[in-house]
Amino acid sequence: MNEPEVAVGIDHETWNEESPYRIPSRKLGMWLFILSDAVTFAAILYAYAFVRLATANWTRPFEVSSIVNGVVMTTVLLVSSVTTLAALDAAKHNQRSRSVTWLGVTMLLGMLFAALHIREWIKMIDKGWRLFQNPTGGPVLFGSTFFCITGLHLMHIIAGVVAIAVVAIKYSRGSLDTGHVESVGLYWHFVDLVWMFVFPLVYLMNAK
Amino acid sequence: MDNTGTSRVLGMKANLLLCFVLLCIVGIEVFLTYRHLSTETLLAFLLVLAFFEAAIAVTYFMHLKYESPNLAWSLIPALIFVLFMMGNMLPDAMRVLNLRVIHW
Amino acid sequence: MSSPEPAVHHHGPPQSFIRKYIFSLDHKVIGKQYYGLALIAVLAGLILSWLMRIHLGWQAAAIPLLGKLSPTGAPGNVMTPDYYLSLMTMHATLMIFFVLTTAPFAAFGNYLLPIQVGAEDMAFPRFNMMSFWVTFVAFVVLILSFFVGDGPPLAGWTSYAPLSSVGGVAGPGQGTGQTLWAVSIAIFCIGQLLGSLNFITTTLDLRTKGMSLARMPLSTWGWFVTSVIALLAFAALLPACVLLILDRTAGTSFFSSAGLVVNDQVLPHSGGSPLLWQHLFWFFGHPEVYIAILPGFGIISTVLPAFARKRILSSRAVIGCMVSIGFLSYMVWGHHMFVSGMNPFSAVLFSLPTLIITIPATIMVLLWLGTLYGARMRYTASALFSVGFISVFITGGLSGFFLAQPSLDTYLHATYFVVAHFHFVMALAAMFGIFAGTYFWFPKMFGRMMNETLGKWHFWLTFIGVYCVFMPMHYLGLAGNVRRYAAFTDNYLAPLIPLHRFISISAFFVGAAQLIFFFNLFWSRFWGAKATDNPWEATTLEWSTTSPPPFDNFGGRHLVVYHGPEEYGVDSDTLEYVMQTAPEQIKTT
Amino acid sequence: MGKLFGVVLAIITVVSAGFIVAHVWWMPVDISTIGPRIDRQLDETMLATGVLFLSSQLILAAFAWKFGDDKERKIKYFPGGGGPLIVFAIILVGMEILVLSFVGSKVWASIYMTPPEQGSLQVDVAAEQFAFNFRYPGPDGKFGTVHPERVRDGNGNFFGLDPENDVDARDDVIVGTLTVPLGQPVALTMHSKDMIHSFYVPELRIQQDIVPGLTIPLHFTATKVGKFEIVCTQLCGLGHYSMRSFLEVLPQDQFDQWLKSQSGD
Ligand code: HEA
Ligand code: HEA
Ligand code: CUA
Ligand SMILES: [Cu+2]
Repeated sequence: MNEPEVAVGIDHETWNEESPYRIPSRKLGMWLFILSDAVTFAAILYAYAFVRLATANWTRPFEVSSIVNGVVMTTVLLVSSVTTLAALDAAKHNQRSRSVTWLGVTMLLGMLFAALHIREWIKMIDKGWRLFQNPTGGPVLFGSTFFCITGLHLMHIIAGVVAIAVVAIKYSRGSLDTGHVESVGLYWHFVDLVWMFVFPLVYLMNAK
Repeated sequence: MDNTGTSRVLGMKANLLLCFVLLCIVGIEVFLTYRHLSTETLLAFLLVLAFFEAAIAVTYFMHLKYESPNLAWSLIPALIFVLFMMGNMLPDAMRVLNLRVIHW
Repeated sequence: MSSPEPAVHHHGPPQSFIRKYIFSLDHKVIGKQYYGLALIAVLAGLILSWLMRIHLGWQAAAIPLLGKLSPTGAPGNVMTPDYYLSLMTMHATLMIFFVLTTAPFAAFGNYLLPIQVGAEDMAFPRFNMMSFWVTFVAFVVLILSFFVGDGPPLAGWTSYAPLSSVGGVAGPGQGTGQTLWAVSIAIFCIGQLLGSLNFITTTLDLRTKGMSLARMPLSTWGWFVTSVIALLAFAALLPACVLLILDRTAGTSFFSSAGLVVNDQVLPHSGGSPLLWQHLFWFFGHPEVYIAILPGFGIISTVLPAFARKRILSSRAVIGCMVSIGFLSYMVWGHHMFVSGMNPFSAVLFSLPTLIITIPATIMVLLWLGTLYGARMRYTASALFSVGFISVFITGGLSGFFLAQPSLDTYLHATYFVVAHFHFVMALAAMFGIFAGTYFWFPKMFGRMMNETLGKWHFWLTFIGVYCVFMPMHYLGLAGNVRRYAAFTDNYLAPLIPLHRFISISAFFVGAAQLIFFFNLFWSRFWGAKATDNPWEATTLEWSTTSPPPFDNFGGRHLVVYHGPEEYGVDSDTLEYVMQTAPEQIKTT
Repeated sequence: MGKLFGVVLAIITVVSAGFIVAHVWWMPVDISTIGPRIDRQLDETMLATGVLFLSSQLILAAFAWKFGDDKERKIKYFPGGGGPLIVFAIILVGMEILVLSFVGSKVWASIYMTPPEQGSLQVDVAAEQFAFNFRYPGPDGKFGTVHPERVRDGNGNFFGLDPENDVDARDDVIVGTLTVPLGQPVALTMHSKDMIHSFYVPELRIQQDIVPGLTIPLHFTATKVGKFEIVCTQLCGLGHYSMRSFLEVLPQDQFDQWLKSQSGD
């Protein structure tokens, strides 16, 4: 047997095979997470499609005010996507504080979204909507699917705000780099992207 | 650490423009919603528009366009395949509707 | 384009006991932890299967101590029918989730995948640690469900709604126990998602110089394909479990329809459909069975050439088969639902891809056989389990061919024919894969050889025994013996009881044979002969380092790979085999 | 070792197949019009897979016997490499799949994808934890309406009928055994009260889950007189194993008499 040839003391690029995607592992990990999370959302949206198709008299309760609220929420989220991009842009130009500011704005917008969302929820709960209850007398599954889908999304928003906060703090201290800003941005765009399906499918399809 | 080739990604102006485009699409969606279309037509329109929005977001906001094409070729077909396969449960939903009895 | 960041080296060798052995970030420790978890789970599952077999052979038998374990489940030490179902549910859940997902995939994959691609660790060591501990929590929750007051869950590993979704009114075991079951599986999904994400990234990003995708060992390919399947499959099971938990605890009715009447009481559910659960579950469930077997394919395709001393016949085709099986596994889940009330037209649509899966499976079997042809097979215990694998996989796969046809499934569904089928492919083929892998890699993992004589005894008793246990189940199924029955005494199945007794006796025998394995494992761990670095004269990277490997796997060296993974029998006289890392060029065909 | 493996595997293979060939344990007689077609499909599949089973296991055994660790022998590669094997597998298995699923789908369609014949005997089935109940429409040919809240197992109102207010319900015949006339098509509409149950009569060669919330149709024609067991094959709780009923096939005249006697009281 021959002694294996050994490469010592050279950096990663020289001793590793090139990744087929040529992106940092963390980013690939984030993409894979997004892929699997997309399947999770898909499964729950398909469950919604299933029960809705299987129900003859589906409820369509949303007033214009809810839709307007939804449009505002969508706008907030879309703008927050752009602010993440701004943060990344600043980070790439090594403007740490500017980047952190933009991340802060993103967080604020995220929290605004969550607040608007929770306000909407509270209004509905006041009207008698529950996971298991339909005050209009229609199929109870409306409430179940609505709260589950939007709740899952809301959880992603909250998790995203926390994640951005962590990244922003650590990034401002210099213990994280641009790559982290980019990864958390990817996640945030994904949450935004999911909303682009949730809004039409859950709100618009149920507008009065 | 920057590997997305700063020069190639869209500048902030373009991003804002895209954001505006996306908002317009949302506007179209809302507009369609109140056009009294049949549920199926509305659904079809909304889905197409939503996929269009998603495509924009993935390509430009998430910079998939600027990554190695391998990445897009691995992720997108996989996701579409899974979404497509999941659709196989829907014929059953129709059957459930048809065979459903009010009482047990 | 700049370089990927070095994702390893996040951590140096830990010093404290806790960081070293418990919350370790080292993939090798995590791999062993998974292995240990699987061992505990398999022992529990095995004992449960014994109890089940006692009850199936001798309904009135008193089982000592069982009454102590569960006074309600076995009053006077005699098992009640519902307790039987609970044991069955636990047996299957433990075996499928906590043995067959953890051992071949998470345990071996964790230990070996990074070494086989020449990496120092996983891409995300922290996620890796979390993956194990999350899985461990899931295990604890599942075990808890076994001891709750209103009885362990009994809805089977498939937990069909509405039995699983309406709560305690459905009968014993459907209270807290069933909730814990769903919680456990949901947690399990998270653990495996973290794991598979890690596996994919490691395989793609951390390969050492020269380790092109085509030069990856087939076992690495097996784990890689498995992790892709797992990433998508568990992502679908997770929301299904969450919805089930909501149905049970928050009063939703995704899986329960209107007008259910239990004990003359109308339940408050309305609107959902039990078929939705079945679809969501099997959308995960079918890929899951390939999650169980694909690592086995990979292990066998790596072990077999090492003992046959020749290259596998067309390793490209083997990779192609694994990938296409992974792909097809998402198109066939409806074959579990042929007679479930599903749209009968869908049955035909699901049947065809199911049948098509047999093509890559057949190709793979033929390639293994072709590899054996003209080999100089060294029949160690590991090699015996590899050829045993081929045999049981053929038998199990062929019964799948019956079930895949809706017109036959209408007779065979929910009979012991199905039980025979999945035990052959899962309990036997996938287990034989684990055994082959254990005998093969134990020297690497623990630095000591396993006892070959005991290993061979283990093989012979197991191999003959399992055919005695599971082959007759085909006959039972053909005779119309329904599965998930706690007793057969007072119906048309009574004449089949002698056959059941034969199966039970064989099962005790097989189970006892496993004790040899457990003994061998623990004895060799401490007192086995010291292993050399490369006892099997194998070629993949793990054999280029010490047994067991140092903390960073290669002692600070970065290997460079020049050859494919299976350069055996290159030239019988001078160069019997070539390590992947051997520098000089040889002719490759 | 390899030789031993070859011998053991050969014995296992032959013995396993022997029990199948000898039909030591086999399907019960078939008593339905579609039974023979299903049996033929099974026989054909059994033949095809049997050949594959025997050949692949015996080849494995032979290779294990022959190609042990013999230092004298040179390693040989499979003649022609993997390519021909792959093509062989695709063609062989592909043909088999095409043939079997073509024939099989037709059988399947004739059971599950065709409506019951005109003039079939209508029987309503209600499955519940752990019993089957059957309902014949009675002389008026109409089933009474079901009211889940009226279900009382104690006084035999398994279907939640309301005979006081519902004329159709008054003459419904409710029994615990499914009695059908010989050679007459029977159309079942099946309901479940609580869990998923399943209707399985091995002799009829059909099995169908009964899903709560749905009306599941199933039809068959019995061709032999006798009494056969109906068993539940879907896990439905602790009494799953004991959930069963009987299918009684009577000649037409006896059946008519039986039905009359039932609706009499
Ligand atoms: C590791 C696990 C595993 C594997 C690999 C498989 C492999 C296959 N399975 Fe199995 N299956 C299960 C685990 C597995 N299954 C489980 C757990 C269940 C039951 C779950 C439950 O209900 O609890 C189940 C149930 C199940 C059903 C539903 C039965 C029912 O409930 O009514 C069906 C139906 O189509 C099926 C089909 C198949 C097929 C066609 C394959 C194919 O992939 C097999 C391919 C292999 C071969 C064909 C053999 C090798 C080839 C040759 C020797 C050469 C030539 C052969 C031919 C030409 C046919 N399986
Ligand atoms: C991996 C899966 C697995 C395994 C190994 C087993 C092993 C066994 N099973 Fe299991 N069984 C299932 C999965 C499995 N089973 C499933 C999914 C069901 C369906 C449940 C349901 O309907 O919901 C089931 C149901 C089931 C039934 C039918 C119950 C019924 O329908 O009423 C029976 C009946 O005899 C049975 C018996 C046995 C026996 C005797 C063994 C064993 O005794 C056989 C001998 C064991 C081995 C040969 C392996 C031992 C391995 C090791 C000792 C070491 C491994 C090393 C590591 C893990 C590191 N099982
Ligand atoms: Cu009813 Cu099992
Ligand atoms: Cu399957």
